[in-house]
Amino acid sequence: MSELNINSKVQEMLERSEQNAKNSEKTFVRPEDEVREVVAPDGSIIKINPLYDYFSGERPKEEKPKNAIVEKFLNWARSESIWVLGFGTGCGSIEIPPLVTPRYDMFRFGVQMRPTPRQSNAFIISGYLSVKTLKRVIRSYEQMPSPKYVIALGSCTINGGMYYDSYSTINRLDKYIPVDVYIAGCMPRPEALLAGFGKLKELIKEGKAEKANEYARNFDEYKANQKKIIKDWNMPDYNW
Amino acid sequence: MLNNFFGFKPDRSKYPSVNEDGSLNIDLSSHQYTKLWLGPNHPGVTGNMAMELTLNGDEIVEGKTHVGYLHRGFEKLIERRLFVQGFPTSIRMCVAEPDTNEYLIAACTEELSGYDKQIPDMAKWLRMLSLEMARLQGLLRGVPGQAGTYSLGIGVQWGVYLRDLILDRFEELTGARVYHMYIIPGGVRGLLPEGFKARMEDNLKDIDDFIVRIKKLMFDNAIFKKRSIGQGIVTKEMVDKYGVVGTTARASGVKRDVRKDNPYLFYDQLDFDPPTAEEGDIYARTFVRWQELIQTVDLIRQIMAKMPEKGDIRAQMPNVLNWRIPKGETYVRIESGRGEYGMYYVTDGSDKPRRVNLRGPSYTHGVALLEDLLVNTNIADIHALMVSLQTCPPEIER
Amino acid sequence: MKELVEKLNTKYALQDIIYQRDNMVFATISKELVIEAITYMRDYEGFAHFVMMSCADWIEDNKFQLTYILNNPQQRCDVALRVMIERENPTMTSAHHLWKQVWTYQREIREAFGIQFPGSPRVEENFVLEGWTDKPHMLRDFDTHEYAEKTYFPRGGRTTNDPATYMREKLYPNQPVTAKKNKNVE
Amino acid sequence: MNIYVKIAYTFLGLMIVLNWGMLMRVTFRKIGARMAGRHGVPFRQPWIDLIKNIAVRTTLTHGVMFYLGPVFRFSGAVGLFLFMPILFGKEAWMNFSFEGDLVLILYFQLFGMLGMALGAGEGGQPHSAIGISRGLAQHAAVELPMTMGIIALAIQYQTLSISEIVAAQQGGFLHWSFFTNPVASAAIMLSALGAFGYSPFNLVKAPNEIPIGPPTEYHGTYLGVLMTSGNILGVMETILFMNLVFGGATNWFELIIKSFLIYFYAVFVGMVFPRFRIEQSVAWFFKIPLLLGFIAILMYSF
Repeated sequence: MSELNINSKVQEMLERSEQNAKNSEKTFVRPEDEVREVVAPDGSIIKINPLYDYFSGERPKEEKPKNAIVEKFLNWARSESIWVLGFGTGCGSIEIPPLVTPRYDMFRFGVQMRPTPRQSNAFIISGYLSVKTLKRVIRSYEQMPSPKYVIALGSCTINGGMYYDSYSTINRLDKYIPVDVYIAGCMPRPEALLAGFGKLKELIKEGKAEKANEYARNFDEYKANQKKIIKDWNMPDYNW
Repeated sequence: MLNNFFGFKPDRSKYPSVNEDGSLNIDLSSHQYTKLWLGPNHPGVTGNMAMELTLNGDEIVEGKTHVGYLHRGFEKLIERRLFVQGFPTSIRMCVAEPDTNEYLIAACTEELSGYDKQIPDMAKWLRMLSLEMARLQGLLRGVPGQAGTYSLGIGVQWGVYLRDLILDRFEELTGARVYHMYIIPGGVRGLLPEGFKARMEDNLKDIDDFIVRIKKLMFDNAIFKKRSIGQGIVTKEMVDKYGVVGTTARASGVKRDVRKDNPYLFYDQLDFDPPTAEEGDIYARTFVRWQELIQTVDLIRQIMAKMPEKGDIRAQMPNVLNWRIPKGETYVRIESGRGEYGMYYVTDGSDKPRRVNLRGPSYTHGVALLEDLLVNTNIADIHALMVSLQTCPPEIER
Repeated sequence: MKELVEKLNTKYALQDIIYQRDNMVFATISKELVIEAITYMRDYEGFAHFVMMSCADWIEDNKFQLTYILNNPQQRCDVALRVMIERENPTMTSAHHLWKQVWTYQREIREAFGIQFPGSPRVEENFVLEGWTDKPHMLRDFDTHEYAEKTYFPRGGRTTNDPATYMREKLYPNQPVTAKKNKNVE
Repeated sequence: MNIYVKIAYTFLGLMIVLNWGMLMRVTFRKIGARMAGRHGVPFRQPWIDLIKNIAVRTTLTHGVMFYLGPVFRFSGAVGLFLFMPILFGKEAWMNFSFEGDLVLILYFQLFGMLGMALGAGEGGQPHSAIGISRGLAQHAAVELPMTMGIIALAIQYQTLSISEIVAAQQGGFLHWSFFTNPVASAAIMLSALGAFGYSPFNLVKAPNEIPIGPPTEYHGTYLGVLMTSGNILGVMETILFMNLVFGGATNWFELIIKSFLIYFYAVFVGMVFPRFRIEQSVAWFFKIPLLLGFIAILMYSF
């Protein structure tokens, strides 16, 4: 005698209630993300679910360094070659042009700008983050390959700064993504940014800049915080 | 004829076909159109802004702008701050030229409280100096930035270096590099430091040299001309239809400059003539801005020559912490580097404003005008178009 | 300027005319007549430049104030027309057909104050916010501070002082209070 | 020469070419920086970047072609190296050049681009697809005048072997094709601008239009391989033009000077000119360079 002997009627009802529960979940799916049928070039009809077919739904994994001595050398290389994602998220991005021009020339220190998250390993959050931008920041951050570092610029990323009471901007950045270096000020001078890069280099050389692993470790906590404020969560939980 | 042959432009009046309600009939599953999102993480989009493009090949058939990535709710925040607390908040509304915001909110509060007649002359001259310096630093980034959009980065490097020098002068004058908070209700915060004029003159000489060099680099450059002439045309008729202001309107042959039309401060005592052009394309806009750069350098020299040596810099004002302004409303406009920049200010008799609304030039340039100019443009020209319209997202969404 | 206001007054019955500056006048007009008035001003009086459109919330009177500011580039004067509309189910006639940029303003006001503009293009789309579920954010009874404290994670150790009392306590602790005390101190 | 010694020399040559390519690139970055008034990156930067890219921990793939794209590009670069005589008159550095290697070299120039097209297509980034279609269109436009110039040289010297073309140019600089056949040389050198991919023909990676084109999705080791092959390709292109037009090189010192100057020519033009749009770029190659190529062929046909 089998333990789970559910007759077909009950099974049907269970399925229906499951279906109902699924439907009643409030989902924010944009029209272009809905499941749809597409005619392939060869004439066959294929079904596409963009949220699951275009992205990997896999959770991030911790990637521990393997060999201590090799890692020390690699960390030196990482610290001397910091590729910054060119995403000006706030008004701090006005101080990025001075950094790449003669006065403050950050190329001297091996800091370069890259236009795509796939190739960059440092993310400058330049100032306040509105919720709408935070969503894009999370996506860009998750697309960056590990090891990755976050530099938070300005008082507004620390405790909200001038916008502590704004309905649109977040107060603390480290609740949503892990932060390696904070640079205080409104707005911080380019020299402060250069000092921040110096600090980040020290951290990398000491092997302390492992915040990508921290993100993977506390993934559920970060996700809960992110989902609390992003009301229309219409993307996969982790997108590569 | 030959030019038209190589610069092949499809006739968008024939396709895509238009539905009955006026929308375009675009079927994405027909493999004819591509949906492409440009921004917010895109080096070719000015600031933090997104564009939803429908492409046919690499020509745009429909473009929609999405703003709000920089929304901080300034207008709401100022409503719950005292008048004087609104100053540090308001100047952060647009980072490219913060001084215009300072002046606007100062002028609005002074006008509504009736102190606008008591501002000392010295303060007015200093305000003008600060505003013109702000315009200069904006243009130093903007004029070579137009060539930068076509990957001619060398001018940007020179320009941003000179902008840093102007920011040094700002630092001397106000103590801050980007957000100055120099213009306060009733006057300004300080006099010129000793030797300021000589150091400024040194920098202006460097900028004169830069102006000559940038002309050779950009305006005599065959490929720059090829890329910019005939692109993104704003016609004379479009100026009023879309609310186009500033250098963009002047490049279309509409001579409109708030400094000449409704002189504020002592602009009526200065000798200048806003440059204009007729063509209205990207080249004309950049050329007008380059002339504006020459004119701004000259205006700073004029201001420094005509300015008195000493004088009061602040009017006798009430205690700002208990400052109440009677019920009223006003709209004050000035000419920023990008065009008419105005503020609508409503007070209700309490110690906080009722409503503050900023009208930046980007609000019309960056949404309605840009969306219409995008149609039939190549994706290679989007960045150039945005920079030539001087789109500054933070002042659209505030 | 004066003649123009007279002409408009006889035509559209303006109220509360205030000459804010020599070349700037504020006046109230009824809700039904405003679109007609700005069309007339655009076509016949040379007010070709639409400066801006704004909204203020007079919660005490249960009214919204919509302001249309028009500019005459030739005469160099401005006319601002105020319209008072009810706060319950606010609806306003759309003016998007007059100038090309008006729909942007209307879209923003629809989002910020909840005023409906039937017929205006893309008016239902969000302008600056995304996934907003609370009441329209520019209303006076929406408390942004409370919302921020509730939603985001404020870092401890932040204190906010009322500048007037704080300054008095720090700088002049022994001096008696002479200035009139603020009513709206939080 | 023993085949094993030959293979050892080939590996050594590849290493030299790779390192020279990196050094040359970083030198030009520094020259560009000095024009702007900056110091620019340190000289060790490309090597550190390479190590860092290999040290990236996360690697993800979009499919088989995503792996093969960089591999194709690398084999294109190495193939270009294998069949190119590097130093004239030194058997050890002639590599595997043979009669008719000119045709093979022309093919290998396109090989890397095709590999990138497949890999970028698999990546699924729209910017990659746009970039690679621009790249292929421009490459077709570059190939045409360049091939015409090269055919004119082949007719002139009656050979399809690069070493023989170099041999014919020995004996003083007036024997270089640049002076003996200026029209064909002009066609080749003008289209060389497109082959190097500097501004005004840097449409493929166009940083502020389609960031950054085909390699948008490539990261970590993939990007390291792409960078390596890019550096090899850069040097090999200069060596090709040096062999065809400027009389080849008989020792390493001469090679370094000549390749540096040829590369400098492309960078110099790139510093002072903005970028073309794709149709303008194609039109440019189809005007003067193509005309010169035609004239060059006609001159030697009759």
